[in-house]
Amino acid sequence: MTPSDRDATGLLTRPDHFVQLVTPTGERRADPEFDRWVADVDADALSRLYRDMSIVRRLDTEATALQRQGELGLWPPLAGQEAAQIGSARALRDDDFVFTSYREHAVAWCRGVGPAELLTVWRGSAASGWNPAEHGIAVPQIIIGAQALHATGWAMGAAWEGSDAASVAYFGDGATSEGDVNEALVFAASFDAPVVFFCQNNQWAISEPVGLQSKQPLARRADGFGMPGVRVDGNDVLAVLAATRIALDRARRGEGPTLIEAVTYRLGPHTTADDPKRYRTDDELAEWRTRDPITRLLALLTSMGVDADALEREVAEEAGRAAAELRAAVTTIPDPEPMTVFDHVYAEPNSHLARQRDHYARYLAMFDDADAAASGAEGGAR
Amino acid sequence: MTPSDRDATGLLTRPDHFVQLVTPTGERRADPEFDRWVADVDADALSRLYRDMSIVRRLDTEATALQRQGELGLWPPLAGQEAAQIGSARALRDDDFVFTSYREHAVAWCRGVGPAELLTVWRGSAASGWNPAEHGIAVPQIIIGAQALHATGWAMGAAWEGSDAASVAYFGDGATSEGDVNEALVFAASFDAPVVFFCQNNQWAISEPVGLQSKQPLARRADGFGMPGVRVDGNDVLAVLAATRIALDRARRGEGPTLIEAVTYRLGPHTTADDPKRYRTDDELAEWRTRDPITRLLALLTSMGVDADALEREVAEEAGRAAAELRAAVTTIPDPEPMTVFDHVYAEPNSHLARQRDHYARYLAMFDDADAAASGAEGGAR
Amino acid sequence: MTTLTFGKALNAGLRRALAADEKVVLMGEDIGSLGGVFRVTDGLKAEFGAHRVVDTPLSEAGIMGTAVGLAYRGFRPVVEIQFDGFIYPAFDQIVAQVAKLHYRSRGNVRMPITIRVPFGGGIGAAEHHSESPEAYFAHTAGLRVVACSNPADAYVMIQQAIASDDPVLFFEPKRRYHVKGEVDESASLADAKPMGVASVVTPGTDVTLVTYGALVQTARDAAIAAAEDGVSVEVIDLRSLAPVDYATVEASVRRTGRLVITHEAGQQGGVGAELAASVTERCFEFLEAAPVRVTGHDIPYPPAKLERHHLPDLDRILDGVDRVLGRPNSLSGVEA
Amino acid sequence: MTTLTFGKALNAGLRRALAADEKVVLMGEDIGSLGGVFRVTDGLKAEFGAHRVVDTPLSEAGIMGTAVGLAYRGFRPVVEIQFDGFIYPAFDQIVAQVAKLHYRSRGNVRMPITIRVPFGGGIGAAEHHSESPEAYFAHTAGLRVVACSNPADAYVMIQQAIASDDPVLFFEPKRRYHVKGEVDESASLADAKPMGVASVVTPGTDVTLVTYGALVQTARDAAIAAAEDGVSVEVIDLRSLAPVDYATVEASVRRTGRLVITHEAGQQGGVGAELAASVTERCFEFLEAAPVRVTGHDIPYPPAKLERHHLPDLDRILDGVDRVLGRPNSLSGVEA
Ligand SMILES: Cc1ncc(C[n+]2csc(CCOP(=O)(O)OP(=O)(O)O)c2C)c(N)n1
Ligand SMILES: Cc1ncc(C[n+]2csc(CCOP(=O)(O)OP(=O)(O)O)c2C)c(N)n1
Ligand SMILES: [Mg+2]
Ligand SMILES: [Mg+2]
Repeated sequence: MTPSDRDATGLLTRPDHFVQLVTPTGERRADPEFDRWVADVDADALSRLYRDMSIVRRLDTEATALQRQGELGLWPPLAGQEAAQIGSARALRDDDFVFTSYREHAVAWCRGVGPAELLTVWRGSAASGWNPAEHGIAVPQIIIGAQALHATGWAMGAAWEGSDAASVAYFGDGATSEGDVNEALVFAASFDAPVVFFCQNNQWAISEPVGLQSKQPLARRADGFGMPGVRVDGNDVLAVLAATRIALDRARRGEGPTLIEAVTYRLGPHTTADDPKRYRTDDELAEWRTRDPITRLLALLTSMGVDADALEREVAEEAGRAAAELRAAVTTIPDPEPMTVFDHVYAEPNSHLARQRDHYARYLAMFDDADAAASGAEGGAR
Repeated sequence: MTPSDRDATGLLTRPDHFVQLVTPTGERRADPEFDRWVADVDADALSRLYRDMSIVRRLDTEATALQRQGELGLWPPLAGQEAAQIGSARALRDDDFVFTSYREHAVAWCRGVGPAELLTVWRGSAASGWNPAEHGIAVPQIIIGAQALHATGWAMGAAWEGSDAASVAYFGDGATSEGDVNEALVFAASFDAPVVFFCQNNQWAISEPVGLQSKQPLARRADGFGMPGVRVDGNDVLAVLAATRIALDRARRGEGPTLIEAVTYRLGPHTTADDPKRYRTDDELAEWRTRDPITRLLALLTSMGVDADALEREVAEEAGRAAAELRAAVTTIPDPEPMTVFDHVYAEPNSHLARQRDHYARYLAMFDDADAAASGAEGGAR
Repeated sequence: MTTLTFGKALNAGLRRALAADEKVVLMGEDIGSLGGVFRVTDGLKAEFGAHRVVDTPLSEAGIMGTAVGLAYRGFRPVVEIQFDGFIYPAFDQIVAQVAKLHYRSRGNVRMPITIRVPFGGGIGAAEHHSESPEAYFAHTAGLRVVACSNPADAYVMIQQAIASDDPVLFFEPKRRYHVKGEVDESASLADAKPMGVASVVTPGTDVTLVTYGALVQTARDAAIAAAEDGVSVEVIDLRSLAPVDYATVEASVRRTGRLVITHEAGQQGGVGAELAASVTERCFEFLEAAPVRVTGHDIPYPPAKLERHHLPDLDRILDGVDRVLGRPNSLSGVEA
Repeated sequence: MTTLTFGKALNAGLRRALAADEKVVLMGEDIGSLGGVFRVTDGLKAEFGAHRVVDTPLSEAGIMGTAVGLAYRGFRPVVEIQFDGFIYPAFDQIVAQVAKLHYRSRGNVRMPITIRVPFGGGIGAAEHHSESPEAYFAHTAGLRVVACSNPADAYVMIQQAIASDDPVLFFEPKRRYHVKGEVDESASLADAKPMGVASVVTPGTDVTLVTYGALVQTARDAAIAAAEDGVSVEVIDLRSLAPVDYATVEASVRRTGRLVITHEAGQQGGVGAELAASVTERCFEFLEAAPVRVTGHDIPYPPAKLERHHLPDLDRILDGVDRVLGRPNSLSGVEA
């Protein structure tokens, strides 16, 4: 196999090749195969991507702050992965469907998920924050890798219905070790399912380096399952956009699944409960900061003649407003009513749960009675 | 990557290449990489392999007959896969350890498992027929793919202990779709475990053709997991022997796992409960019969000047004796005593089970009492 | 009325469900060309095509996980698990996804997935082919669990399960697949008894005997034998294991004051434990004796030649009846 | 005696087990450099090396399956499942392999595998981080299931579990990891109370209150509150869920005549179901009332802000005590 081995869509089938269209210092590198997929992405479009990325980073910082202040129970920061998430999600159509893990806030944002919807689950106020059907994105998935199969099944169904919609499964480098992800590759290949497997290799699975999960570039996993694998600079939004468009195009044309490995880095902790200092060096972090996806895009825009200062200012302002909105939204999320704990376990009436619900209602009513008896006294039934 | 890309051991890392040292008509084909691994295999050694294969085929036929006659509950025939099983198992050392599926009777035979030991489980007389520690082979595994992880764990342990013993995981083409097998590849690569993954691609998983499980040669799965994959003619005992020796050598030298795909064919039904006519054609079967592993080896021996007729006669006689022994052995397998149903659930005393056991003993005793009372009358307590 | 085997009744029910709703898809290993190892899906692929009756790669988690994705897209997948013992690789997808997604999505995503499981022993099979895993699922909130015991119920209940907007574990007693019975293929689903309602299959007055699946027939036979002994046993076929139709069970126990439960699964934490505990809670004042359980032992399913020493049979059930009645029995004189 | 947190007591127990037997290996996700997300294995990799304290790839089935292979080779693997909700991908390897291999090999292969599972809720966690899956394993023949409730027990029981030749599901109440207690690090294992024996942690005469794990402390608090109300509650920490130490439980119930069981897991088919059924079988004549269960609801574990409406707490336990005593309670006047 030679480096020019590409399939009909121009997608690299040599996954060790690392596709980069914009260097860390913001230079545009020509790529004979990928360029045509982003030929329409002019300075305006790039500015919009810059805007997206800047805003989601600001939102991420704000959410982390909200967690530190006790407004959220937990937050898994996305900082560093903006290009991977925005570049891929902006390639999607409304009728496509996305199945994510827990860190893809930027993807949710692209799908139109609002601030309160986004924070609900992390605040612990409800089991989920949005209606998947409304936004074309499933509820977040914490069981590592499970969603890869869901995306595959959805795509199989879409194809059977004759639709040209596609699904995307987002998962991490660690997830590639779970059976579910591998089985998803098997099923997707077998049924030519229109699904894009989008792996954000952010180098770490909590404290475990990607080298513990695999000795090969993860994209190389694809070939053995019978699909193209492509490895892109996940901090290069243009390369990510191109790769995702290529993969989606393949999917829509009935050519089946693609595995994309977006090589990126988690700049923050795994979640707000994590302390990355225990397992990685400051040097490593510093090194990755030089490959920041946002500054590189701004550099590219500057080189294209865009007034970077103005853009930066403008977007910073907008991001500030979005952050304020997020902060405001968190307090609008209603605390759940006690009895809602029983809602939605089943879609149909269930005699056992109805009885249990009734008993708990009676239990709670005791306190009301007691409260009433004590005319407003603190505490419970006793 | 070019066709001459080979790793240090001379193992092909281009898994689409189909290694064959003996053609279906019995011609020896030179292979610059593999030949030296079987340089010692002279006519005598080949005759012994011929003997092995002929005997296990005869035993397999006999076991099928025993099942038809009601002596066994079930039998999964190995016919057609003799070269794959004998060629690989004869490469092993005594201190290696084998984890098989349910069809590897020839492997068990090579490990010194006796006829009664072999049939016990298929007769339904006991949960297993042999002591794994005694023969270096685990109890058969019916849960598809589970044993691949066991072999990997065993190999990790062997390496940690500083031993140069290796393990082999046998599984089928269908098994490659199960999460467990893929996870085994992940773990084995990650820990450089001295394990050989030996996949017998016999073209079918019950009624499902291998094409439903994978669009690629299965050996090609290896590379993405970070290990060499090799595809051999599984009906060519010499090629199988060579490939397994190469893989074992790699393992012993601490270079980690290898995936071998032995391309072969199940000539018989999936099990004695199966009717392959429902899902495959006579033509396909006829085609594969021309690639029979045993006749090809006899042809090779003939071309080497061995008196094939004499060998055939001699081995047929021996096989006949082995079959008679098998038939005799089946009736020596004791029917289990009722109360043994409780044996070996736990290694240590268990109060709950002891009580349940006691209650059942009392229950059974009622019948003895009743029998005694009726002085030998048929039937139970009532 | 047609006379059909259990297996053919299921086949007829599946055919009707496939015809009634194009969102119904069957998935599983060997269910297409082969028609399933028990032939329950025989002919359905030929009739409805490879996108409605889908042979899948060999992976239970894969089947279940893709079924979840299909449900996300509005399909009603009917999944076949080839044998009871092969459901465990799919356990995570069942308990963490199928069972929970309606709750986790606040009712926005429905999981109308039917999981067909041939279950139980008595067929002299190899390891992992005779399991009774129903208690795992009955303990899992978000699932419904049913077991059918005869062709007529099988035909109706499989359609009800598929029509249910909740996920249903559908247990089929494999050793009864060849039993024949009358099936009314013309009856409308709307008139059928809901699958959540239990059936009193043998009326009686002295002892309530509750069971499901393959043991329903054994229990009925036991009731006949007991009657010869002057004991009137009421046999209830539970049909739904989660939720349980306690109205029917309670009404019976209030009359009889005595409850025997029998199932093939082990005793410890089996479905019978919940039944005994719940009935005791609800009917304590009516109970003349502690509920008695006649179950498989708490052992891995034994080899074929020992399975008759594991599975409850007519004699063991009658011994249980004797125990609940305080008549001479295997534990007479034993300290509780 | 040293004062240690629950987590540090486990750490000390693991250290001692690692030092005592070189065949003991710890395996899990993030247990090495990070010392586990709860720091239970903190420092052990540095002390014993990467072949004794093994960070594994991210796959629970992988961990469990390789542990089986290690056991085949004579190792005693101690597996950490990071959170309760992540045990299900390993379910097949646990129930079909770990639990059964001793039986399937006729005693020739031992599976001395300890499976550590931080379990239960009350920490305001995200989905899948607060599960109580113990009943699944208590229903599985071939496994032993224990839960510890305090640092002293944790220290001893983890060593006992590792020393056991049977596989042990070892449940650690994660919300108690930071609770401190006295631990006797010098005591010999041989003198310690066997892990199969229950503890009467608060003696009493009116009601027997049985629980395990995190709720032991809540139950003790409830006993104190009840005492103020003139009710004497005997609290039993079950410690072993399979097998259950019925000798201790029965002795208590025979004295009190009244049993309350509480656990975080759902009621339907929970460990409490078996306890209620078994105690009823064994002590029917002594029971003044039906055993009462105070459990989590039969729902998926709810979001953090609702968990206090799911988990049994002091008030709910006291209401259960009132129910079993026939004192005014939440269900007063409700038809059973
Ligand atoms: C089945 C399962 N096992 C373990 C965990 C605990 N866990 C949460 S995140 C994580 C690491 C995931 O790493 P990766 O897939 O690389 O995604 P990332 O967090 O880097 O985005 C682990 C082990 C889990 N959520 N699910
Ligand atoms: C987990 C699991 N699922 C399903 C089965 C049922 N089953 C038994 S053999 C088999 C096909 C296996 O095919 P393959 O792996 O190619 O091995 P072969 O039988 O061809 O040797 C299936 C589906 C099983 N034993 N275990
Ligand atoms: Mg990662
Ligand atoms: Mg096969």
